[in-house]
Formats: sequence, structure tokens, C-alpha cells
Amino acid sequence: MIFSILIYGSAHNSQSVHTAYRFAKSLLAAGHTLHRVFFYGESVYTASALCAPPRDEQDIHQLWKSLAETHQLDLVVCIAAALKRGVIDQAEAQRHEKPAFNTHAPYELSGLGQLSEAAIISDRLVTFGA
Amino acid sequence: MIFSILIYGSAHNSQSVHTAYRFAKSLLAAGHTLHRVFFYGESVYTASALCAPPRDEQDIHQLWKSLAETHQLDLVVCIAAALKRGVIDQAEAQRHEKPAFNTHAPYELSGLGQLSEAAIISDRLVTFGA
Amino acid sequence: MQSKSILLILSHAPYGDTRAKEALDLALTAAAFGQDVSLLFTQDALYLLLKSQQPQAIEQKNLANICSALPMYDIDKIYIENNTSQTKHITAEQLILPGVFVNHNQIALMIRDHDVVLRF
Amino acid sequence: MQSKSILLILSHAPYGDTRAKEALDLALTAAAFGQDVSLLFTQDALYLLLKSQQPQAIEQKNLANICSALPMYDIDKIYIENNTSQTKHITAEQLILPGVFVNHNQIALMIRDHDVVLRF
Amino acid sequence: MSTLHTINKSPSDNTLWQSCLAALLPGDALLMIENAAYAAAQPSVMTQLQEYDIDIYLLSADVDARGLSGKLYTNANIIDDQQFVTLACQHTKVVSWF
Amino acid sequence: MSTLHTINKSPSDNTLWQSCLAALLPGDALLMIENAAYAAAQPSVMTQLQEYDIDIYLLSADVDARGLSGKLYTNANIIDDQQFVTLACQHTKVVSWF
Repeated sequence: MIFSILIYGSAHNSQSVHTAYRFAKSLLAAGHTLHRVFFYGESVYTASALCAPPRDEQDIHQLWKSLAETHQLDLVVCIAAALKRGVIDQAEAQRHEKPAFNTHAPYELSGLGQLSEAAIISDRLVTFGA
Repeated sequence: MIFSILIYGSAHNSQSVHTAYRFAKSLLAAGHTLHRVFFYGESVYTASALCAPPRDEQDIHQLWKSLAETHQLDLVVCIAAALKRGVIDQAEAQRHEKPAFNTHAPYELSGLGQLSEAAIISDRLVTFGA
Repeated sequence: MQSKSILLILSHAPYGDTRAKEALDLALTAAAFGQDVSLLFTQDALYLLLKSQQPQAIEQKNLANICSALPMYDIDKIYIENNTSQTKHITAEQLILPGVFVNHNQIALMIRDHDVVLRF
Repeated sequence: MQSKSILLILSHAPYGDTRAKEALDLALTAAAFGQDVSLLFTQDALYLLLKSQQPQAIEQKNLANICSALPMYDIDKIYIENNTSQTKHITAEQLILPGVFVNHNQIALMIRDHDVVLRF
Repeated sequence: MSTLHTINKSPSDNTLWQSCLAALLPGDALLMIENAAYAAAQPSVMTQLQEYDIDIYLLSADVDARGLSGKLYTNANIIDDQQFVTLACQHTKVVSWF
Repeated sequence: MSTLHTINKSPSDNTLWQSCLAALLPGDALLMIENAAYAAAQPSVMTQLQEYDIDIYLLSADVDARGLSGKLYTNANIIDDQQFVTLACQHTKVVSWF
């Protein structure tokens, strides 16, 4: 079955990004397809590579990154939600004349159309909320 | 009268950082002292210089920065809350071996002790919540 | 590309957080992508539709303006939770957009009958 | 440095968000700075004190352990909202920390009588 | 020895509102900010507030933003940001409900 | 044509819970995740749920994290993440209440 996941909860102030991660791992283990993971709202902070959690706490940025690299996942971060929150890749940093950037592959900035497309393509779109 | 402000609401998903800003402007205009502004929880994202809001929307990072520069305000960002969320200055970027940083003066990373001190020094500690 | 029927349920008030605005952005995008979008205003989301909003006082975009433009973006299936409007003493005349008033039973059936249901 | 009496009111459950944890961090810091800290557990914050929490299953720190260590950090003024424990059917034996049960009236007076009151 | 309480959520957050109301003492003041401004447009909430011997305030920016003037079921004082600061000075502390 | 509903807030978010309950149809399933696990430890909420002709589930990781096993007032099925995926497949869609 083809799944897509929409994450809306805050990356570092909500359990939902982690619950979504466990759900993704489980559906992949069961042999299903994960068409896309779409980060919207406060979940876009997941894509920031600058987070430095304490050693004894999980690194949700790294967990998603590793899972994506292992399974060639499509991690799409809503570009409008990301830019206003300061989650920015190299290309957008140049465009907006920012001195640095904090996200890169496998996280990819793109539009809400990617979520619409995922809703159509997938048999199930599962949301993990704020 | 000596005020301090504690901000706990999300920088880009809550009205509270902006309400706090208006309160700060008003108390300064009335001749009171603003001893410290302490950013805690999700409000620490205010300190990120990489946010690129649409042209017709407010830039809350810039609003606080300008106010701080005009009035020599002490803008303290809780270092523990900031590091786990990827809000990081040059010194911490080096310590944690991160390739970039996204905050600098007048925003200053420091510990929760700065909030305790503010609570003691100030006649009023006003919280703007999540 | 095939089309699916999408029901977007809004439940939060404007301005206190970005939830209502981000849900509206999603609705506009889905409609632009040719999806069959229905919008249901429940709970505090009914406040999105109040006339005379002036959010420039708090430096935010006017979400009532976005709502009133929904039909121009081919979103004309607008539903309003009946129970909410009664609790909040809001009448149809106070709203910037006409909508079909629905009760809890009808909402349950709408959720059943749409392909995708997202609640914000 | 002079000392003030600080009342920290906790109202949120652990793990769903970081609010409870950040409030506890603040309590520990204030106590370390010699402040006179009182902690009041209301609403869902009562769940912080439940025995047998095993948050490693969701990769989070055990907040009950932090709570049980509060007296070691000189935080021994622990209060629990009476009404909450009744609503949630939680008895004193189920809690990892003893506390003084207080009703709404007593809470209102506690808020009045402390120099600084922060609610998380 | 009176307290200025601020609250920033609509009455849909019933748990928050009940906690706040239970903490009010005679002589206190309640300032409804941000989404709490919607409370002033709900008759049931304003009726409940009348039972308390407190002063009630609204921030004009929040009332205007939400299109609530003319829809208020209260004679609460509508104040500006400067008066918010004055209120904070007049009470011995500020407690925020959020 | 049945729906899997997930809900992730404790019953203190009464507005959310009432909206979710009103949307349940016979044959649907309700999975209480994250802080919604606390609902299973509250008799009044579980009694209310019994009126619905639906299946009720809890995620074991959330129950264990919160120390709730042995304190549940329900015979809800306690499932793991794999079974969550299975449930999502068995129902024609998933609706999330948060």
C-alpha cells in the first residue's frame, strides 16, 4: 500500500514528529511504500541541521535523515513555512542574502503542491498533528 | 519601575512574542526600566537571523533587535532551549562543531539563572505565554 | 492526474497562532491543483468569517479577506458547524461568506464520504 | 542577592510537549540560585508524579525521576490540586512524591501570597 | 496586594479558563489578551465573570483585529498598550494564564 | 468505508474530544496516541466511549511511557507500532484529531 505522512507538530515541542518517525519505520518494515513525508507548520524545524540536543536526548533531525537515506525517502519541507521560520537551504540563503543556511539533503524545500500531489497518489495520508 | 519580560510562546506560531514587543515598547515609552527580556521554550526561535518572512509580514526578529539596539536592552535566550532547537551563536557552533550559526548580538545565549536573577531584581516580571 | 475529494476541517481562531492561516493556504493550493475541496468551519474557526477584522493593529494579514476570496479560487463548498454558531451567538448576517449550516450528524457523514479529511 | 518567594504552577502532562520539563528545569535553577520555590501540581501536571513511567519507549527523559529528586534540590514545598486528583482518580499512594493537597481557595491565596507566580 | 491576571486563549480552552477563574480574588483584575478577546463576545462566559468582584479589561488591538467591537457582551474596559503597563504597575504582580 | 480516528491530546482538551466523539460512526476505530493515552485512565471518559459502536486502541509505547498500565479503566486493545500500520490499512482513511 502507498502511504504518505503529513507532520504538523513542533519539531522540538511535541511528540508528534517522533510518533510519525516510528510509524514510518513500521510501515517500511511491513513492506509498504512511503511516497512522501511532508513537514508543515512548526514541524519544519526538524530540517535544521544546527540543532544540538543533549547527549542523552534523541536527535530527531538525525533520525529522519538516517531513515531517509536508508530508504531513499522524499522528505519535503514546506518552503513558505520554512522560510518565515528561518529554515533555509543554500539556494534560498543566496536568494534572500542570508549569511548562512541550516538545511540540506535529504531534506528538500518545496511547495504545498507536493502535499496535494501526495494526497492524490497515496492510498493513505496520515497526519501527525501539533 | 523595573520590569522584566519572560516570553514563552512560539516565535512564529503565536501572537505572544509580538504582544510582548508592544508591551516592552509601551513601558519604555512610559519611562520605566526594562531590566531583561528572557526568551524561553519555543520563543527562542525569535533569535534566528535566518528567518525570511514575506515582504508584507512582520519580521519579529528584526523588531526586537531594533528595539534592543535603540534602548540597550538585554535580550537573553535560554541556552539549553536554544541549542536543542538549533538556535546557535558562533561560539556554540564551534563547540558543537556545526558548520554555521544563526544568532548574534544583541541576542545572547545564557542560562536560566538569568531569569531567576531577573525575577529578583525586577519589580514586575511579566510572562507572555505560549 | 486523478482527483480526490478533500475535506478540510478548520477548528482554530485566526491570529492567536498560524494554524488557521496555514490551513487556508493548503486549501487554496489544493484547489489550484484541481482538487475537489470542501471547507468546514467548526469551533473557533467560525471567527475567521467575522466581518470587520482589522489585524493591522497586531501586524498580521487579514484572514477574513482570504476567506471572502475563496469562491474566486473555485472553493465554493463552504460548510459551517451549526452548533458552534449557536454557542457563539453568531448569525449568518455577521459572516463575510455564505455557507451551508450542518449539524454533528451531517459532519460525521461528510467525514465518511470524502476521500481525504484533514483537520486543522 | 535578596530572595523572593516563587510559586511555580505546573498544569501540563509530561511527554506530549516540553512544557512540563522546561518548568521543572526552571524550578531546579531557581532553587539552585537560593530562591524560595514552591511547586504546585494542577490539572494534567499531576501525571508528572505517577509511578512506573517508562518514557524510554518514546525516547524521552523520565520526568518522574526529576520530580522524585526535587527534595534533594531543596524543593520540598510540594502542593497538589485536590480537585484534580479526584477527577483523575489518582490517590496519594500512586504518586512518587508526597505533597500537600490544596483546594481552589487555598490556591488563590497561595497566588496572592507569593512574590512571583509563574504558571506553565 | 492585588493581582493582575492576563489570559490569552479563547474560552474553548475550558480547562485554562476554569483554572484562571478559580484563582481570582476580590480586587484582582483580569485582562483578556490575544484570542481571549473572543470571550467578551460570548454571553455565557461574561455572565459567569459577573459573579466575581474584579475589574475586567480588553486590549483594543486584539478586539479590533478580530472584528469584535459591536459584538461584546460586556462593559469591560477597552485599553491600549500604555494602559496595560499602567495596570501592571498598579497591581503587585502579574500572573499569566496561557 | 470505515475511518480510523487518531487523537493525541488528553481529555483536558474537552473541545477536541467532543468534536472527535461527535464524528464517530459505527464501525469506526479510535486510536488514542501520545497524551490521549491519559484518557484511558479516566473512568468518566471511558464510560462515555462505551456508548459508541467502535473499536478502541492504545499505543503500548505511550501507555508505558506514562506509567498507565494497571491504571486503565478500559479493555481497549493495546497495540504496537506495526499494528498501528495494519489498522491504517484496514480502514479506508485516517483522520487525525490534534
